[in-house]
Amino acid sequence: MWNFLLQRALLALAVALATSAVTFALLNLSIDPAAALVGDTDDPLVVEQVRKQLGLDRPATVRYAEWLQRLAAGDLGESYVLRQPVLEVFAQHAPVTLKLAFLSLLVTVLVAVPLGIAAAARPDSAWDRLSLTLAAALQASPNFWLGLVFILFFAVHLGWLPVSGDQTWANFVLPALILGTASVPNVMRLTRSGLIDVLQADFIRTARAKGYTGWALLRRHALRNALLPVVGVLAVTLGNSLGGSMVTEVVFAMNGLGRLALNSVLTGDIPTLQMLVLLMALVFVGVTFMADLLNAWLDPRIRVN
Amino acid sequence: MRSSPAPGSRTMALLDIEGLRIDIDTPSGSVSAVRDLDLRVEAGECVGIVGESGSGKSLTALSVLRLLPRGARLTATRMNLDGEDLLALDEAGLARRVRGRKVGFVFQEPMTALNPVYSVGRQLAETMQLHGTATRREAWRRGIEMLERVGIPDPQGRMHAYPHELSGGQRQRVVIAAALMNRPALLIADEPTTALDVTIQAQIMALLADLQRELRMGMLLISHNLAVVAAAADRVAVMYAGEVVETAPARSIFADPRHPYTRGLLGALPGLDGTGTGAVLTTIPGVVATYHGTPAGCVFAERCDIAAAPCRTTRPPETWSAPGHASRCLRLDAIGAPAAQAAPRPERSVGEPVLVASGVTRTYRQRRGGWRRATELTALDGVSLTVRAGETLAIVGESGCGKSTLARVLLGLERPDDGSVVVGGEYLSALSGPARARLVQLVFQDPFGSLNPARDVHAAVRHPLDLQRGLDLAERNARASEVLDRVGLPRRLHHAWPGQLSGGQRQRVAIARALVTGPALIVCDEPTSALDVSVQAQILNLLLELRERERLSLLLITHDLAVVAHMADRIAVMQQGRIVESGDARQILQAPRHTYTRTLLAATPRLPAHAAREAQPRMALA
Amino acid sequence: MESVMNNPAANAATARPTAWRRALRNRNVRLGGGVVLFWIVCAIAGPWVWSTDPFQQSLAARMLPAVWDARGNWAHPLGTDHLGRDVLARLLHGARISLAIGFGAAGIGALIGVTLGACAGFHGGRTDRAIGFVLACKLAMPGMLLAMSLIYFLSPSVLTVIAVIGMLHWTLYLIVTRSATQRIRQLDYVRASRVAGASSGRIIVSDILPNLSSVILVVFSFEAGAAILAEAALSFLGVGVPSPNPSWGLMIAEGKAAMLLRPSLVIVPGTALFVLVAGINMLGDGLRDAIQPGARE
Amino acid sequence: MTMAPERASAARAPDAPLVAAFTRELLTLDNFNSTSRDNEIISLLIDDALFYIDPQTKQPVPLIAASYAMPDPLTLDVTIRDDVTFHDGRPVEAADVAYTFQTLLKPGNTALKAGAFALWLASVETVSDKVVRFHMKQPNPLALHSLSTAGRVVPRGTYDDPDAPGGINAQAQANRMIGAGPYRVVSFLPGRELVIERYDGYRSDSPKGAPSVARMQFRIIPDPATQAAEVMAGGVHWTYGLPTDIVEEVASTGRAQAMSSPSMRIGYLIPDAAGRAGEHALRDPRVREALSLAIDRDLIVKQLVRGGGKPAYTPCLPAQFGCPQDVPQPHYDPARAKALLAEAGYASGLRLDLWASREKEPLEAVVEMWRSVGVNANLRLVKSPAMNKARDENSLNLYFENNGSVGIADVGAILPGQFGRGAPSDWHHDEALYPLVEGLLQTTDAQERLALARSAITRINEQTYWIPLYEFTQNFLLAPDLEYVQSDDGMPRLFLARWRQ
Ligand SMILES: Nc1ncnc2c1ncn2[C@@H]1O[C@H](COP(=O)(O)OP(=O)(O)OP(=O)(O)O)[C@@H](O)[C@H]1O
Ligand SMILES: Nc1ncnc2c1ncn2[C@@H]1O[C@H](COP(=O)(O)OP(=O)(O)OP(=O)(O)O)[C@@H](O)[C@H]1O
Ligand SMILES: [Mg+2]
Ligand SMILES: [Mg+2]
Repeated sequence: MWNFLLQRALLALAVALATSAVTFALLNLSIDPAAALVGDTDDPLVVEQVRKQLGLDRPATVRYAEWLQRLAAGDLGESYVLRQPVLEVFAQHAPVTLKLAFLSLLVTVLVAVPLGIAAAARPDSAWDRLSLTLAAALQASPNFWLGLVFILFFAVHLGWLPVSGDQTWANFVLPALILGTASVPNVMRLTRSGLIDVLQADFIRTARAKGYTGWALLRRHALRNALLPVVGVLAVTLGNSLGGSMVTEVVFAMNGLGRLALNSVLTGDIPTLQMLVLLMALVFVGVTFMADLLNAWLDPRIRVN
Repeated sequence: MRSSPAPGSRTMALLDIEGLRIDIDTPSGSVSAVRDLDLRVEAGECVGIVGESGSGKSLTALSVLRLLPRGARLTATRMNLDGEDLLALDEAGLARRVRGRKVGFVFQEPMTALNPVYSVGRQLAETMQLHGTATRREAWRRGIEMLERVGIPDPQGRMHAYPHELSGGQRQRVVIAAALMNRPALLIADEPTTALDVTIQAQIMALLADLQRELRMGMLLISHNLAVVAAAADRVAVMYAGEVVETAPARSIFADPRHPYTRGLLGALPGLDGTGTGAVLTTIPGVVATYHGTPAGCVFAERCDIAAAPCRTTRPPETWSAPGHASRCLRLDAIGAPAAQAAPRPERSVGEPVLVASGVTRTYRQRRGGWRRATELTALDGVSLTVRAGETLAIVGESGCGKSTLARVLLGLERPDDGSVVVGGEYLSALSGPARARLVQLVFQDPFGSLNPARDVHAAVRHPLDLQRGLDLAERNARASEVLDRVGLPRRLHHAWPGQLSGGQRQRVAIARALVTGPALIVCDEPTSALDVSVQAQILNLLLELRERERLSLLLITHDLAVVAHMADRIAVMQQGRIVESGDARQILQAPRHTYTRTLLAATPRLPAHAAREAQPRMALA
Repeated sequence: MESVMNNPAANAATARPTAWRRALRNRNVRLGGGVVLFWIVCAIAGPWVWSTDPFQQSLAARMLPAVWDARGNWAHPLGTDHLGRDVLARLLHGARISLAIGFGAAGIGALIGVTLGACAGFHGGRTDRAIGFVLACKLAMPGMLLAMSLIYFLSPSVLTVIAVIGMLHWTLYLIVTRSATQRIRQLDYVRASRVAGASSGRIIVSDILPNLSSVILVVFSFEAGAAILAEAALSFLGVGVPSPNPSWGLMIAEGKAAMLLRPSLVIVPGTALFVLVAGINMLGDGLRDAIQPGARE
Repeated sequence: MTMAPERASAARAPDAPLVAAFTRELLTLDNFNSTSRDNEIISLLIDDALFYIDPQTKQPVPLIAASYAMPDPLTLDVTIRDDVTFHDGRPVEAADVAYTFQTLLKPGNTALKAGAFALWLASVETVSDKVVRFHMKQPNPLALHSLSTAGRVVPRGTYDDPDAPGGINAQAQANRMIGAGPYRVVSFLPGRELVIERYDGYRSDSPKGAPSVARMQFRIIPDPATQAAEVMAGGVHWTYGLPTDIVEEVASTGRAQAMSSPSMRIGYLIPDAAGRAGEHALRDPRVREALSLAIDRDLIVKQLVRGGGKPAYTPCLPAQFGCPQDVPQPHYDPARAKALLAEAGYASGLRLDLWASREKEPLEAVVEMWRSVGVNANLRLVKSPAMNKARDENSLNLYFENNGSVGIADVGAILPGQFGRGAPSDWHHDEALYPLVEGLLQTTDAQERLALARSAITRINEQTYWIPLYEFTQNFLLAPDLEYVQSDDGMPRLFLARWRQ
């Protein structure tokens, strides 16, 4: 077990370092942070000031080496833009995204799993078709577009919910719906096909021969098996939505990590991006690890190792 | 199936089915899977159903619990269980009153019949809790009791085990225990031992027989293995293409088969005594047909060698040849005495060694994740053997003893850690892939996995030649066609896709593919264990014929001692990676020295002629 | 046991009754395939039939309404956009670009994912672990962020966008191919090829990949839909297909500014996108349903 | 989309808070250390500078200053008022003013605007309690303008930090701003939200007038469509910089007022006349002129820019001092453009990459207009960091740029910065032009400056170093009951907003 944990931790670290190196290289190749940071002017004096302020006059490799060195000491650096330690920046932006991610996960689970089960319980029934159609429809609607339509309808037209922001829980309703429904199609399909597969398994026939039918059969014998792969996909979804809610956060003017990431790209805020990528990778590995644990708890076959 | 021709004398049977008909909607139309079937099982009686694959055995069994596949429609004039009308029960009623309660069911695949994510204990206890026949605690206690009864060591501890922690035989025991939790009146066992080793098969069959007698259950035993049914059943029904063609007390059906189909099945079985080595087996040509709608005549007419014109237009009525012995055949009069097996072929000469393996050792390192030390598993431990030109060497042994590993090493698919393999005078390890392919080839167990679905038959057979250098396409094509002719695959199938072939046909293609490079040795890993007896006979005949004609050497790996007895010149018995006994086939079969060999022989079921139970029949017929 | 045999030898053995024929009977496959085919025909033939230049601006005639509006006319059946370009012409031309993006990106993704997945699945061991690491890195990385930096770095063009989206959409292929390869690798026909003397590369190419084609096609159909949407999202963030190329995603992003005044500017390309992606997904759903059960036959 | 009629809203209380939206993050409150237009807006609210640009005359008038005198061209004496206080109640004194500018001039100061002051200011000292003396390095005609737009005053000691390099911490006031303007900071979360409230100690006779709205909140809403939706839903009352299409359509619902004004921001293309990116057709003045002549600016402005936009034909705005319009101008003439291209040897066409980071639609129109004279241009729309990198690495040869002259109505605010030696936008390398544009910042004589500007602009237009396009429009969306006036210098003065009663 400890071995396993250690192995996972090392993997997380390796993934995090590799991704941060790629990010660093890509960003330095594609933009000039100093020119990005000055904002509305291209006055060379100002650009020079920025270079001096941030030490950007040194070669990228040296800066990356320095970053690694400081990382080893536990220092993730300071944002070029916000001039705060990036960890503080992270702490300011993380709560919004965390809330958003969990709420949208909730939406996904509450919508996708029951739909998938209903669809699989009677393949080719009206329910099944409805679910598949809904999945296709959701999958085919661009997120930002759906976001604007929701805003216009629920916030402007009906006035039920605030348009944008992240101050109250009400602010999270629409974005969580949008973000959550985005992964509904995948999760629903997976639940459906997983359950259909399981329902064809031999042990289901055994259970039916014992006298199980209907809901009891699903609940007591099929669901756990069918949900095993869903857990993994949900973990990936969660891991991604923690870093990937860029579009939603922009549309709803929420100050989360996605927005932070986008702004950091736009402003060449490399330390912040480095931190984001590093932490996201750790979070991702962490979340998938938890999914593995959950799966191990659900599935005795995995428990052995 | 009426147990007596006199309709008036009907007694209350445990299971009484009359006029069963099952149709299945498929994309290509409605398939008539079971027709006009009558079946009775008395309390305490064991009825066996035999027949080739696809003849409707499983559907018949499943219809009792109405667990038919989607799209299947069931009709029957009568379907009573223990006095209760099953046809009047709806799904919920069946689930509540019949399934798992009055009827227990044991399925074929022990590996997948248990839910992998729940403990054995839970899966045992739930049967009682579901039906409210016991409290949680009582159910648990009974679970332990049943585990003990089916012979699982440490039943208390095993209640907490998960299916993957049990061996196949143990799992099948758990499935049986689960089926018996509520003391059902009827136990239905569909191929309960097909997936198991012979030794374990013997144990399970003995267990079922004991339990049946002890609990005075009725039992419906389904198997394609005639010997298994012969050993356990009181009465036997032979099914063919959805109909019962013959039904009789177990003894008389083997001693005096009436229907040509039954006779064909029996004739196709190789004998175990080793005397028949090399004899040609009788075969039933063709495969089971599928009917859309009711056939006009006899369902077997297509494959019957004594069929006459009326057979194709008139449905044969049930004819009683003896009390309790009925068959459906218009030409009973044309049937003579059961065809005696042809005389054994003359002794054959063997030549130079084509394969010499010496001291072959192979160990597997099993990583257990993380940095834990890898454990070593010695799959082959200093195996030495020789195969001579024209000779057939059989390797027998229990599952996991290393037979397949040995085959892989001999084929050069895997390098031994130690020891050497010389084929045709050359070290295997020094040969290139194509060069090796000209010396050794192989035929597999699973005909469905052995052909690439993306290649047609001709391309599959040509493929090994494509990898050889120096043959142009025309030559390769010609050679492939020629080999396909030699294995007797009809020309119209030369460009068929594997999905369109039957198992026997596939196996022919696989043999053709092995022959195409003209190898000196063919390794056959369980070449017939996935096939029906009639098809097995065809394949065995083909192998024998090729062996004679081309002076092929065969290395035959199999569980089935009857096949071994039929084919092998010499036998090597393996246990735990070692060869524990080897020598002349006849000698080993008649006077085995090693205990393991003896166990193996004892476990192999035989037809009544050889069976001990023949002496003391325990049939109770009405 | 020799499983369900429908007297196979009896049918004439000419065509290949594999999953494909079953797929063609599937309702979703027909409907989805019909939609995709419709758009392919539109993309190929549309610009000839409706020959208005999709790039021709007419600033004086910008944002004309579509014909169903009282002020619309047949010169521009779907109206004009913010630069006075004909929306119908752009929609038809955009079908080419969107389809090119969908199929191109899904193809590139397939190339990367299938290659990696087949290698990982076939060789196992160290190769598998190395590729698993690459996969973990890819999954852990915010895709949009990568896309943006890549598109900055490479110069933006339709090809770049296709390449970048392709480079971001290969994980599903990898996962699917890897596990399918692991399964097929165990099958006897692979062993038979080995015995016949085939090398690993040859086995992957001629034994494994042909049998993965159906699974890959299913993933392909989903990824094609996803790629078209990804382009729309990139356009929204301003790094999608460079104008004036009329991709549907770009048309939506551009029309968004006038969403209230001329909802058709968003609704028309939005509907086209929706119908195409829904069609592609339906096709994928259908293919999967048709191919999955009894994958062996 | 149909909208419900506006929900009946009770008349707003006079001191109801005003919510304003910005598109980009507000990262600091310290205008010395920012170049963003949003910070100029905020700074006008929370800071008072020595001078203030009068929205009517566009000329500097004293704000903290009571009066000023220039004993000689290199000396400026500013007398400050005695009734101005910082938000913490302390009076603003000469020592605070001197401290502010001395700190900016310290060599180690990394504040973004420090360098600009160091260009013309030599030193600053107090002469008395109320008088500060500025010593200039050279005569600066725009000295008072600079002291208006960037001349705010901070309390003594604000930036002192013994731990920081050079003893100055340029970030000291990023989050906690003590200003002397009409509003004071209540709370600030960088990148998220700023809340300010009316400063009760603000003098009533300020040229800025007495603030009316009691409290203002600034939110960041990146997406224009979301901003528009917020305005319609009543969650935001003031927003600027939205595209004309959005502004018009929202206004047409009756849920907001639209307003457009000139912006004093000019958009233009810079061709690589000097060959910084290597030999190219654009080196040929005829090609550059052809490109300029092929653009129908009137059409673009009338159809696309709209609002307060105007076509531009000079590298400066007519509203600016020293920007004559009677110089040769590139008026739309596609026939001549074609002829010039043919003359230059490009009769069969020419391929170009046009880089830009904004103004997509007008530039697409430009590209289309070029297409009709045989120039095949590919619009490369990237974010500005990517474009700036390409520009600084000389890997582009035609790009779109814009300049707002910091709201200063004088060509000195644009020409030297754009055409001076070593400027990033110097793609002409014309030795004859440098003295002309640099002279604009070295002489205070108005006539001389006019002459310099005319020569410079003539030269630029003749050589087509720039392809001026148009003046931007400044669009606003306002709550229906918000009264707000916008001056035509493009600088939003939010303290002028008030609720309509
Ligand atoms: N789900 C199904 N769909 C269509 N046809 C089916 C299905 N299940 C069974 N059949 C048909 O019913 C016939 C009888 O099948 P059944 O499974 O009862 O045979 P069996 O005798 O048990 O064979 P085996 O020995 O292979 O188990 C087969 O020929 C097959 O064509
Ligand atoms: N690749 C492998 N890695 C690790 N262990 C293996 C491997 N292949 C086989 N073994 C182990 O080697 C032993 C021998 O296996 P092998 O497949 O040769 O048995 P077998 O006699 O063919 O059994 P069966 O009759 O079930 O086919 C088994 O214990 C098996 O678990
Ligand atoms: Mg069966
Ligand atoms: Mg084996």
